[in-house]
Order: sequence, then structure tokens, then C-alpha cells
Amino acid sequence: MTSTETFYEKLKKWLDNFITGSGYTNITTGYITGELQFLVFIIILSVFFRLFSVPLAIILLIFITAFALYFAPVIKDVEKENMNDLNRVLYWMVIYFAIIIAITLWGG
Amino acid sequence: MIESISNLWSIPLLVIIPMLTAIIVNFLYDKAIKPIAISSAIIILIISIISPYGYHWFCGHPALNPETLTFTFNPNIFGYKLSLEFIFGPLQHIMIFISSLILLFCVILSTIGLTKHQGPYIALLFLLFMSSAIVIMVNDLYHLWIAVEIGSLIVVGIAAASGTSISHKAALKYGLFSAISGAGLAVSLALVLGLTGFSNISDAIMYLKQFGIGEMSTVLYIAFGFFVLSWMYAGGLAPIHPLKSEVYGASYPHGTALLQAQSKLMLVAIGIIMLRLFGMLPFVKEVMIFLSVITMMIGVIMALIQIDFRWIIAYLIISHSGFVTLGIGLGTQEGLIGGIFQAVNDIIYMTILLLCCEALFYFGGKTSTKEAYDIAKKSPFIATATILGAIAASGIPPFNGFQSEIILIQACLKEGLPEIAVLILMVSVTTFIALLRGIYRIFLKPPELQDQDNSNVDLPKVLIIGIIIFIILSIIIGIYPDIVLRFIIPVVKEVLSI
Amino acid sequence: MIELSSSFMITAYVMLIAITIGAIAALLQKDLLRAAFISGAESVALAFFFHALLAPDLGLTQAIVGTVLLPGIIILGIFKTRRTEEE
Amino acid sequence: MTEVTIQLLGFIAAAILIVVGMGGMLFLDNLIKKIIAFTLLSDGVNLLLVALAYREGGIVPILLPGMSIYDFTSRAILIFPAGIVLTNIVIGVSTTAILVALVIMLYRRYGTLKASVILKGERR
Repeated sequence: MTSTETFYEKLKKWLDNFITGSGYTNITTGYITGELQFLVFIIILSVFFRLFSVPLAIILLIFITAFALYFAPVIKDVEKENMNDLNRVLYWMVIYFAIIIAITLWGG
Repeated sequence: MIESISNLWSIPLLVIIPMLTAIIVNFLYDKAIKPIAISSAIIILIISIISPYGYHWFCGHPALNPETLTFTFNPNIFGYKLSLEFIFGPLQHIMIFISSLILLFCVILSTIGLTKHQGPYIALLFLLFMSSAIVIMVNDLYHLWIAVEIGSLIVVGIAAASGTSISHKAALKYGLFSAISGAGLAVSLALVLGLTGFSNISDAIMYLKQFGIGEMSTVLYIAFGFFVLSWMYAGGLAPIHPLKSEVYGASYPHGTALLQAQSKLMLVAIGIIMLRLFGMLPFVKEVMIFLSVITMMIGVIMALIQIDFRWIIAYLIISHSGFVTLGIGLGTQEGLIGGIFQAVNDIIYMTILLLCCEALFYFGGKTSTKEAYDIAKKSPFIATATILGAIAASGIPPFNGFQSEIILIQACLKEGLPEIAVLILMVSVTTFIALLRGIYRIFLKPPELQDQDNSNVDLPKVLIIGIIIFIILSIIIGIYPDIVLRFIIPVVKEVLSI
Repeated sequence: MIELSSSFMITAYVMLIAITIGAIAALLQKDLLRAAFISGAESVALAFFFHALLAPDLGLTQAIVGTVLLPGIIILGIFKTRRTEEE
Repeated sequence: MTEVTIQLLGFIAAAILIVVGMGGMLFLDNLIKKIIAFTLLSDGVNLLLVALAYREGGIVPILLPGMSIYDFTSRAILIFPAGIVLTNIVIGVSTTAILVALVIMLYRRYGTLKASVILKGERR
């Protein structure tokens, strides 16, 4: 199998992931735009590591890009995390309280 | 500003008139509701315009002597530093003016749109205005906490008033969290009170500046954590934004206009208080910036994949409150000016979009992109207004969104954070894309079936007048930003000078 | 004066235990009606604690609100819905 | 070893109430149980504020006839948290009432009290 064909297979799989499920029909454009936006967002966020060290930031950037492309489409997971389920929100709340308690114990 | 012992007349009126109207309107019959509600909304608008600047004090506590750093227990009343205080300054002037303008249109629209349970709903609208007026005027932790608690209860009521099962669920979720975050805010109030002994925020800051924090920085961090929790909750920041976006999407659009004005006011008020109280701790500003960046992006991405116009706007409101908090989190002069100015602009252009969304209810009540189509042929005015609102929201000159976003971008570049400037641009562009998807589907797509009834729909005159007024405001602020900035700049200088 | 404060101390110890047991027991009950009653009893202990902390006015308010009003509202809700918890 | 005072006991009881109430609100599934946990939580916050106001050897802040005002101001416990606690009790009652009303309305529609069924996420 040549490299062109594998690339084609990858792309087809990626598109199939959109078309199955609720992403089909009139919000496919929204899904694809959101996907690209999110990738760019992650990459830009990872650039912030340059405030500590520039070479490490470049390595981190490459790693994050590779991971994001490997796990694509990310938008499905983003949507699941942003569900209006009460337990989702409670999960974030528990994490938040865990951070507060960690600060308390660490500082005290 | 000259400090005088006499209280300002307009501050208690701004709190009491909404409260009295709410009580009266709640018990009245249909016919009498409309004139009383509208006249008292007009009175509030007039008071917010003509009121002079000043203070209102409630009670006293022993003053801190700056030289000896001891408390003076002087029974003489003038020896007390008055502690529970409200301020009516330039910031309060502009914010309360805009939210009372929205209140007026909301009240009139709800007298037209609602058929039953008008009285309690209008009472809730007035109480919501009252809580937002208190939260922006407040300078002590006690009234801040009361305003946040009452505000979240009223939000629960307004969300439930819409009457569908989605809105009931949204209201219940929001109510359960109001319990947690209200308790958290009370705990942080208790911690600040225990650390400094002052409930007045200016006094507490003076105490912290004079004595330093020393060993107690952990306690201040916990207080900051609970403060941030109530900030996230009241303003709808990530990661608990699904609560607030659901409330925005589930309540009536004109109610959402007032709700988003209130939550922007809460964001500005609590954000400035947090910046003043905890600004000297390390990592505080970074936490605020991080939260706002996440909110900006997640909100706009979620707006892209919605299929209902109401929910698109709901998530865009979440996303654009990220701008406000970003400006406050930067903590510089440009950042604060940009953040507060963005809050004003945001309230205006989101109100345009929400009033257009309200107009869709008169065309059969369908706001989903799957069900509604070809509204532009029925009402070209609404289509034009929605497109103008979308342009204003995405920061294109000559509308007002441009002016505040350029200030924010400059502030980010000055701080050495060009990535955030890029993100702001991305969010602006994506806002336009997300809105355009909805606008194309609803207004411009030709009907699939030909058996459409082409009967004329009479939009209420007030709705059209409201949309026109807010578009004019948007254009005027976009061309002459100084008419708002001259209210904001002195306040920002005063905040940063303390 | 010393006896008064030591008696307050004993009150505080007893009420601390009562509050802890009451709070946990109220949440562990399967029967919601009984849980509401136990939370009312916990409110009484809290009212005594307020008294020991030199806030008798708050103790009175808490006693009235916590034993009558709050369990009343919750019991009203239980009568309108269902009495036992689903598994 | 710090000396055990009433204030310390108050803080301990408040911490227990806050932790139990918060845990109940976060982890219990029954909606009525969540509301009961909320009343415990607000009780805990009230107790924290009242314990904050306490001072050792203090008096109840009521100015009795014949009491010197200097003596009163130097010994009376803080009056300010009492105001907050009174407000909190009232707000707690109204919050509970609103939540119970919403739970009743949702029970009529769904026939269950489980939060994991009623408040499940759904695609719009």
C-alpha cells in the first residue's frame, strides 16, 4: 500500500466519523469548522509554554499537534464534555473543590 | 470625589422602586399591570439618567487608625467609619442606564407577549434589574453576597417561567448550583471578614495593604477559590457554563436580554472586586485569564454545532463574556477599559440579536434551523436587523463591537501575549460564521414546500422601535466610542490607583 | 460566670455530636419523611449551639425555621411526590 | 495542643456540616435528598459565621441599662455576622421552597425523583 493510499484511507475514516451519528446533514459544516477551530485552539494554547522555555515549547507543540490529529475528530469529545448533563457539571465541580482542598493542605 | 456624610437620594430609589413595583404588580389584575409596570420602568430610567454621583451608607463599625494600627472604639457616631455602602459613580451610571433601558423594553414586550401569569413574571423582571443594580453599586461583601443570591434565585424563576420541561430542568440545575455557589460565597465572605475584620471592600483592601498577608495567604487563596466559583456561576464561565447557556436558551428571548445584561454586570462587578482584593497574590490574574480563554473558545465552538438559533445566541453570550473577563483578568489599564467597554457593547448587540429572535416567535415560534425558513420574504426588516446585529457581534466597523475588541487586542499585545490577540480574532470570525449559518437557514433558505401561507404578521411596534434604538446606539458607540469611554476611564484609573 | 461558660462548653460538646449524627443519619435514611424529621432534629441541636456561641436571637430563629418551616416545605414536597427513595 | 474552646468546637461542627452537605449535594441521586443536603450546607455556613463572631469572655450584644458603653463595645461579640446569618436563613427557606416546587413539577412529568434520569443530558 503506497503512502498516498494510506493517506486517502485516513481521510475517508475521518470523514466517516463525521457522517455517522448526529453530525450528518445540516450541521456537518459546523462540525468540521468546530473541529478545525479546536485544533488551532489547542495548538495556540500549547504555545504558551514558551513563557517557561522555548525549546521545550516547540517539542510540546509538535507532540500536541500529533496527538490532536491522531485522536481526531476531537469535536465529538468536546460536545460530550459540554453536555448539559448534571453529572458532567458536578464532575467539574468536584475537580474544582479538589483543587481548593489541595491548595489548603499544601499551603497549611 | 468629595466624601460627605449625607446620603444620596437616588440609590435607595433605584433599589426600592423595583421592589415595590414587583410587590404591587404581583397582586394586580391584567388591566392595571401594564400602566404601573411601564411607568415605573420609565421612572427608573429617568432616575438612572439624572442621578448625581455619591454614596449611601447603612451602618458603622470601629475605624482603623492608620498611624497606630489599632481599632478605636469610639461611641461617637462620627468616629465610626461607615461600612456598608453603595456607590453611584460613572461606571454605575452607564451600566444601570443600559440595563434599565433593556428593562423598559422587556417589560413592554412581556405585557404584549405573555397571556397569563403576567404579573409574577414582570415582578421577576423588576427584581432581576434590582439585583443587577445592587451588584454594580455595591462596595461591601454583605450586599454583594445578597445580590448574587437573590439574583440567582430570580434567574431560576425567569427560566422556569418559560413553562417547557427543558426550562424547568434548566431552572432546577441552576437552583441546585446556586445553593453550592451561594454557600461558597458566604464562606469566602466569612474568611475575608475573619482575616481583616472589615466587610467594606475598600477598608479590607486598606487593611491588607497595611498589614500584609504574611502567613495567611492560604486563607486568602481559599477565599479567592470560592469567589471564582461564584464568578464562574454567576457569569457562566467554563467549565460550568452548560448551566448558564441552558438558562439563556430556555427562557423567553426578551427575558434572556435582561438575563445576559445582569450576568455581564455580575462579571464586571465581581471581577473588579476580585482584582482589587486578591490582585497582589501571585497566579490570581493567570487563573482569571485562563478561565476566560477557555470560556471564549468553548463557547464559540459549541455555538458552531447548535441547530437552534436561540441556542446559538446562548452559547455566543457565554463566549463573549470571556472577552469581558479577559480584560479584567489582564489587570492593566487598557485591559480593564477594554473589558468594561466590551461588557457595555456586548449587552447592546446581544440585545439586538435577542429581540430579533423574539420577533421569530411571532412567525410561528420556530427558531430551529430545521423548521423555520424564508422569513426574509415575510419581514425584510427583521432579516436586515439580524444581519446588522451579527456584524456588530463579530466586531466589524462601524459597529460597537469593533471598538472594544481593538482595545482588548492592544492590551494583550502590550502585555506580551500575542496568542490571546489571535484567539480574540478567531472568536470574532467564528461568531460571524456561527451566526451566518443560522441566519442563512432561517431567513434566506427558500421553502421546500410551496403550500406556505403568505399571510402578513403584525409585529408589535415596540419591538421594531427597540431594535432600531439599539442598532442606532450600536452605530453611535461604534463611531464615537468616547461617549462611553469617558464614563469608564476615570473609574479604571481609580481602581488601579488604590 | 465560670460555671456558665463550662456549662456552655458541655452543651457545645453534646451538640457537636448530635449535629454530626443528625447530619449523617438524615442523608443515610431511605425513608424521605424520616430524613426530613431528622434534619429538623439536627436544626434543634444547631439552635442550642448558636445559644452557646452567644447568639440567642439566631438560636430562636433557627429553632423556628429549621424545625417547622424547612421540614414542612420538604414534607409537602414528599406528599406531592413519593415517600421512599428508588434503589 | 491548642486549647479547646467553644469557638473551635463551632468551627469543627461547621466543617462537618459543610463537608456532609456538600458531599450530599454532589453525590446523592435523589432530588429531595439533595435539597435536605442543601439545608445542612446552609446550616454549616451559618454556624461558621456565628463561630467567627464569638469572642472568649464576651457578652451577648444587647445594651442593658446601667452598662457602660465602653465596656459594651470592648466585650460584646461581633454583631455583623448575625445580620448575615439572619439573611442566610431567610434566603435558605426561599431557595428550598423554589427547589421543592420545581421538583414537584418535574415529578409530575417524569414520575421519578432520580437526578440521573430527570437531569440527563440530551441533544437539542
